[in-house]
Amino acid sequence: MREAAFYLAGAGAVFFSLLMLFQRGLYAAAACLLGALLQTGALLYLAGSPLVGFLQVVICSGGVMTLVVVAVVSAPRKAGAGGDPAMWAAGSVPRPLAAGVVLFLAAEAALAAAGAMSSAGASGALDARVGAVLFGPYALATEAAALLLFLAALALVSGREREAR
Amino acid sequence: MREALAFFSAPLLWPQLTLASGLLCCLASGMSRGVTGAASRTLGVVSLLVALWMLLFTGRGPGGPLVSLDGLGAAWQILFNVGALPVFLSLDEDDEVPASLLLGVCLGAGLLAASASLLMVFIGLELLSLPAYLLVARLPSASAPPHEASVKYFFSGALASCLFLLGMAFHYASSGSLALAPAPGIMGAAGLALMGSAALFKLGAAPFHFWLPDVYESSAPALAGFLSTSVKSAALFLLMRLASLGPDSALSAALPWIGALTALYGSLLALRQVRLQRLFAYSSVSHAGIMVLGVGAWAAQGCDPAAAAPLFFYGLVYLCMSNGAFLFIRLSGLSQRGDAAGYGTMRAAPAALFAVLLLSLAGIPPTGGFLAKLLIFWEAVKAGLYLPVAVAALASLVGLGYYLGLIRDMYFDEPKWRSPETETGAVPVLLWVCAAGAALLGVLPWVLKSYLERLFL
Amino acid sequence: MNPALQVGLALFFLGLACLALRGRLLVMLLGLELMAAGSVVILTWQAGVFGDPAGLAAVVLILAVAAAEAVVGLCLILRLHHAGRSGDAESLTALRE
Amino acid sequence: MTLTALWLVPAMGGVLCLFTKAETSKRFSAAVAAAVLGYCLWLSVPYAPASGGWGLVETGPEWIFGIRYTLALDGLAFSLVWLTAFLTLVSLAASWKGGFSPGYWACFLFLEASLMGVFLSRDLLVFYVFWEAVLIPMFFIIGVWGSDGRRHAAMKFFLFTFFGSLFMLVGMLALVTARHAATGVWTWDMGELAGANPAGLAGTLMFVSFVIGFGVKIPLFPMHTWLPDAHTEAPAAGSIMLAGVLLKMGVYGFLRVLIPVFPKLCWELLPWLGGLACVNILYGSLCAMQQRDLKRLIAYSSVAHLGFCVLGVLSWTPEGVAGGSLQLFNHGITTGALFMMVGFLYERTHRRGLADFGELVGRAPWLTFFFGWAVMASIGLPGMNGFVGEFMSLAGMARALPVMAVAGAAGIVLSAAYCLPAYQAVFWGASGPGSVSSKVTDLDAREQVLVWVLCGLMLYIGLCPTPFLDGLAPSVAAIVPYGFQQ
Amino acid sequence: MPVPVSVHLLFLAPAAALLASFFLVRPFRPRWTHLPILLSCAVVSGAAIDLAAKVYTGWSMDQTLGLWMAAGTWDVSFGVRIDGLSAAVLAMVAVVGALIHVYAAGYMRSDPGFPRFFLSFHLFYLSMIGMLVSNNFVQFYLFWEGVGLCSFLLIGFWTHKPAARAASLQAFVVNRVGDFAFLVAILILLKTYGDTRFERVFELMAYQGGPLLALVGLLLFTAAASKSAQFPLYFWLPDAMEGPTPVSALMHAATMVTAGIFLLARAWPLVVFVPGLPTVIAAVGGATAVFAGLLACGQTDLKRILAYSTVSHLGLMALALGLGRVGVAVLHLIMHGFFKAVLFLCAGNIAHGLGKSAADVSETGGLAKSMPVTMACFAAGAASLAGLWPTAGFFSKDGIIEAALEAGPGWLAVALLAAALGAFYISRMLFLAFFGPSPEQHPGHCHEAPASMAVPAAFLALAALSAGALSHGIGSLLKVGGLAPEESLALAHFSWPVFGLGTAAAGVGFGAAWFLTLARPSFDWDWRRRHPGLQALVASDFGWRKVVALAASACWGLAEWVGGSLDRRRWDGFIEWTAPASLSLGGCISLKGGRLNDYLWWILSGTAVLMAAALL
Repeated sequence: MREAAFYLAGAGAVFFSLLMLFQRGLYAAAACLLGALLQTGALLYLAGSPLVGFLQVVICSGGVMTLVVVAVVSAPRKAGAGGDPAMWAAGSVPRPLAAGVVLFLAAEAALAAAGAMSSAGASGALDARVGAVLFGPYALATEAAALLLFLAALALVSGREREAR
Repeated sequence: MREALAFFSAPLLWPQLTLASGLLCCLASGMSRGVTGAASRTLGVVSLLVALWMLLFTGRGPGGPLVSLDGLGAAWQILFNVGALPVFLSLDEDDEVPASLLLGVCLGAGLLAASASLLMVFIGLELLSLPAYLLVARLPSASAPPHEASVKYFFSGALASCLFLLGMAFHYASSGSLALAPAPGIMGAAGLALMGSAALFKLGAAPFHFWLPDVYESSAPALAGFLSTSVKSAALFLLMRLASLGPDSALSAALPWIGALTALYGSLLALRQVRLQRLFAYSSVSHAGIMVLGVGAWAAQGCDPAAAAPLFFYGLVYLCMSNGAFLFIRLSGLSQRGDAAGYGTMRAAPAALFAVLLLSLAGIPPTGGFLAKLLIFWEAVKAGLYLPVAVAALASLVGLGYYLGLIRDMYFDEPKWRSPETETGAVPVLLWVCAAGAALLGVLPWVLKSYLERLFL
Repeated sequence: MNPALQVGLALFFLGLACLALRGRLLVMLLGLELMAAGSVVILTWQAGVFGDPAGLAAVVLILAVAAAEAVVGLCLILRLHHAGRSGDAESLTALRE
Repeated sequence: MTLTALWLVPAMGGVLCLFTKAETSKRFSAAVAAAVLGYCLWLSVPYAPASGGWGLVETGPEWIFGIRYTLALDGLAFSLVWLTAFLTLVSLAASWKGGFSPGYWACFLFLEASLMGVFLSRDLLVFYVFWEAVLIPMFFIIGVWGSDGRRHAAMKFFLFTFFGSLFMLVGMLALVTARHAATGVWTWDMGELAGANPAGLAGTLMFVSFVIGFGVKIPLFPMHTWLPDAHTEAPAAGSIMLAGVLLKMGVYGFLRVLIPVFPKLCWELLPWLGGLACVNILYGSLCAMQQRDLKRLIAYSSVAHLGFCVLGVLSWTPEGVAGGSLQLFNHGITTGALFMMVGFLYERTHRRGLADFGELVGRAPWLTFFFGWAVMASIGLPGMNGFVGEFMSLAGMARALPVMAVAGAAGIVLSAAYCLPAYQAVFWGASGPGSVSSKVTDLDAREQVLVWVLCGLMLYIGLCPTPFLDGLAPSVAAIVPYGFQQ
Repeated sequence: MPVPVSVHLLFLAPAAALLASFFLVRPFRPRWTHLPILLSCAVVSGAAIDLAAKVYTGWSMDQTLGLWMAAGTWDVSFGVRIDGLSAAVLAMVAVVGALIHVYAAGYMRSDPGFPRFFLSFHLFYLSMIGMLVSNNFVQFYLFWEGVGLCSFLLIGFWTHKPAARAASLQAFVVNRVGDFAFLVAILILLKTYGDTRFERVFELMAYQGGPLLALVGLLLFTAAASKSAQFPLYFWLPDAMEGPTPVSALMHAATMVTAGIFLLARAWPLVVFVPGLPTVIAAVGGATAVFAGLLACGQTDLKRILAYSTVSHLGLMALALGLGRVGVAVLHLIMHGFFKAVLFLCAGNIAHGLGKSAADVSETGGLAKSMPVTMACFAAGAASLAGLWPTAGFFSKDGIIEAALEAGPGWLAVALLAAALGAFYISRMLFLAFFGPSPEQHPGHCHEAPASMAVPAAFLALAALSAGALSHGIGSLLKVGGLAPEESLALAHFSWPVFGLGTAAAGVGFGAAWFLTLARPSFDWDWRRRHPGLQALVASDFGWRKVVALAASACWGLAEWVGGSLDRRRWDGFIEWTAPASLSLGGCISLKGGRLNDYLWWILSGTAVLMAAALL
């Protein structure tokens, strides 16, 4: 049952991703991403970790929301003199596409070769121990990640400030 | 909680803690109005020096699931911190942000060096990269188109991060742990390859390097020097760590060839460059190739930490050479290759120092660049990698074309313009130090040798 | 067959396609988010498989880091906009051979 | 310090030169060069053959990874050390009136220092370091103070020779590593590597890489094309050093490294190497016949003459090795003198073409006389130094591979065919419409003294080479046993 | 064994004279440069005669005096060998050379290059003497080349004359071809026997033979042919007339061209050891004698007539050698030295008298009146050359004819033809120069030579007439300490048939000359005008000079191609091309456009390759 739900959510995520890939508009693409990320949250939930699922929804969806807002605010109102920006990157697609396909096939091959892994999800009991890990042995990493976020924020702020000057 | 505190009380991370405190102090100093950029720079230099000094007292061994410090990690921290000194000393920004970001990069590199887990590696890598993207945007060179380089840098780097993340996931899926330990099976190999490409990206090996010339060209010279030394040694360290996860993996087997071809590619491209900073960017690609070749040779011989001395020495010499070259660009104000014409007759001392650096970069004895290259080649020959060595040797021949070409322009041509008066202060002194380092490291490595031996154990 | 791996990989490569094939920087940034999400799905599932809270903790931190990355990317794109340039990747060709 | 001083003193002198004024630096550099020469002569007294042979060794502590700073002086090295010291002084004196900057004088001292190092070092890596260091001052000498094509020539010189050195470097690494695999010891010492005889494809490749490394310097055909350009564009004193000493490094490498380390391959591949040397002689001579520029002509003649040295050295007979080694010295003296005199002409007229002169016999009898003298030494006229070296080399080769000796001897005919027409054109012939002969004045006292010394040496060695051969004898005796036993 | 003072003097006197002239006299009194040199000539002549006298009494020496070069057990030394052969030739060379020195002092008096001339001249003399007394091949080679060097300096002495420069170059290069052969021969001998002393080499050769001796013999003969102007390599000698006349005299009579014959005489044990080689030498010699004799008849320049005559006589010497009569050859060498010297001096006197450096027959004629002494001397020399009894030439030519007679009718015909030709061209020259003048001739004003020139000529004329008296003495002298077998050193015994044949040949030649020159005075000019083809044939030495010119230009063409096209354009061009090539290679592999998507895709491609490698 859970597996079916997982597949369903997975299908949803992939669907939204595909949708995003082929959306021309920025807002629409962002909305699709939001959908995909929400589905991912569900996936994570179904994978046995409601906490992470929740965080995914909060952080990433929140992040994406921010993105959308910021994009609305900052993106040039009108397209530049060069006209509407092209949807696809120009250039020779086949060569890079081949690289991507090879990469994908290789990853798939790796998966197939390692396919014997159990597909059983875990219980929610893990979530309870995550906190202990995060602020126990992983405290250092947590600190570092926090510092990183701090620096990123600093970048955002100082950048605005500087440009304001 | 006690566990966490034990962690901080362990002496393994004292240098990193110093840097982090320095970083926080820097940020704090930004809050108060009266404090200038000079203070933050001083703070940065002091924390770097203190961190270096503390390296003497750091212990060795594991410190929990995330941290472990071995001789290699300790040694490489020297590279990160020393490599960062010139940029601090030659910065002339008036606020605290660049200094904070620089310290952030150093901290990230330091964490990378002391990590025992891929998670820590990832965080360290990001802590290293994100400030670097911002720095490129923040400290552009005079002629750079605004922000283009930083965006390119960001997207390339983010792709590499994601690849690293996927590799990490594969590694985890294969071994059930994020510890820096070999992962079994084909998934492990795939994960290693993915993470390896991220490391090669940071190092600027072909074909992962295309961002690099753009970024170095449009960064302030001192920053380019920093990126090509501290950041690059961190990437080198990462690559070594990854290679030691699978000394007989496909990644390790590919490294010598990637390195040799990168060296050749970088040299061939550098030959064509007109803008000096871009030229040195490609030269840096070429040198990265030699480093990758060295890692390949090191891996082929079983990744013995004590045998990493040639790589460390290369990093050390390259630190002097690259920082020196970019400092010279900063000092002389030359931007085009043609501007160098007759510089030797106009400004004798900087030109002579630059010539020494160029000879060292080209690997001409008796400079340090020669000995570093020799040691790498030697390791490769020991590993039986004759063909890659031959290709890399060819690359140094091509490299000679532009290094010598610059000397030729400086000394053999008549000056076409009047160079501005060179500034006084820290930059000329640093240039002297770098040139002296590049020259003397070729002659006096045994001074280092005993110290290195102690360090690596 | 491991469903999480399949889904995660699919998300990752769709994000990759978005990053590499789309022309607008913001959409590319979205693709990056998707890639991170794909990896996270794999990690989370495997943490569950192994019953490893440390894995989950790692995922949490990775999420944070990914967010920081997104912030930085956004910041850079914003600056680009402020400098009066379009958000089109194709327009970033001033630096070239 | 006895031997270290030989390179350290000029090196320090060079550094000091850089910080002095032009006139002072000139005198100072000459003083340093004279002191070094005096020191060389003084060294030769206690270590003269009569008092029990040569063998001054100086060893430092191990540097890193089996590399050890080791210097030694034996007869072979001494002849070249002496040549270096002597020709440096000659070069400095020959450019006395050129009005050069301190860098010029410093470069010559640096050049002397690195050349001394090459000839003295017994450690392969130290040897290589000095070997490459030679390029730097020479690069500047050609590039800064050369004639019109100097930029190009300097680059070509450096790149071309560096190309060869890279091969040698890789070969050295492979050799040392192979030696370690065989014996378990890391050593770069030439003495300990002697007789290593690496076998198989790897051995052959190492051998070839050494041959390329040394061959570029000699220069062995087909690696010779840097030489005409470099010689032509270098200032006169630079050409003296280039032809007089730098080319000797290659053959010296053959003697010091190639033959002791790869005796078997040397013998097996003798037809190839000797063949190349013969091509050198014939091809170099043919090229020289066609030249219209005096310096280019002498440069190609160097290509031919060095072929004799290689033939002799490879013959592995006492007379061949001794002759080849002596010929190194001889060629330095002779070609040095020729380049110096072309330099005198160039100084006066800024021309070097054969067609630019004529009828100098009346205007500059001394120059005509000495140039003829040196030309005769150069074409191997018996009684002059060139004959002794070439004859002994060929005699040695005749014992090893007679066909090669015949091909080498054919160079004797050709040498007359390229040297004498040029000599006639410049000194005897009618001066054409564009001739600058009227600007040529005869040698002044300083120039005459220089040329007298060189020409006197030519005759002295030609008639009485035994003191030189005696000095070389122990080194020759040490090299020959590696070789094929007759 | 103590070395006689005379031997030391042979070297020391010229060396000291050269040094003294160069350093002490020339800088202060350039006109006196010749004084120490003339003194040295006197001393050397005295020493040579003293040595000859010593040898005549049975004394000989072969001694190593000092080491030249050595390595290991290998060495080459300086040494002296004085035996009959060297003493005889030495005495002739020393005396004739000394007389020519005296002559040159007069002849070159007013030349601005007087000191240079005299120093080179004396060095020439010294080289020849050193060569004659060498005891090993290498030392022989040293002086042999020294002779070549001096010939280069002296033939081209008048550097302002293009022909002189070309001739000196040609002489040196052709000689170098011979030197090459000589050197290779020495190398082979050294390789085979490990020694170069004549005595030792011949001893070992006789004892153990040797694989390459035939080659050595042939090479030595090639060397001799180049120096002694035998057929294929003779052409430099007539051209060498561009030098001052004393040089020609010295070169033809005493110092240079005899060296080759002397070498063959020296190496006779080796030459005779090679089956067939003597016949080859005889054939080449005979061919040369006739060939050059014919050409001499067609020359118009006085000195060129004499030059071709020298070639012809050298051919005769080679013929005698080849027929196994070393003694006869050497005797002819000596006699030829006397009469050829006087002939050249007379030719020089004529040119000098006319105030020119060379004289053509059209500028002479009827000089008998104005130059009686010269005419007398010339006639003496001519008689000797023609081999009239009892002049010097008779004795040696007699021996050659006898040898030819013994060898067979073919050889005899050649010898007689050469003798008749000799008589013809020398008589023709005598008539054209001193009789007449014919209507075609326009002699300028002429005066008799000064005493310094006339006296040496007179002395030599006397010798040319009377040296035959010495022939018996020379015969016994040659046998002292010789390396060659006794019988080869034997001279001719007087016999009527030989006398008759020789005299008849000379008579025919003389008669023909009288008939064609005095009886029909314009014949010489007529046939040239009427048969330009024949004239061209003579001018090009029956076409041989064209072949030589073709070969020379082929050599230069090869050099042009190698040096210009192959080396410079192709090979060096290729090397230079690598620089632009690597630049454009860099251009080919660079990523143009600077587009972010390309960067990303390249990263992906790299990763894909790595992944693929990891999985495969």
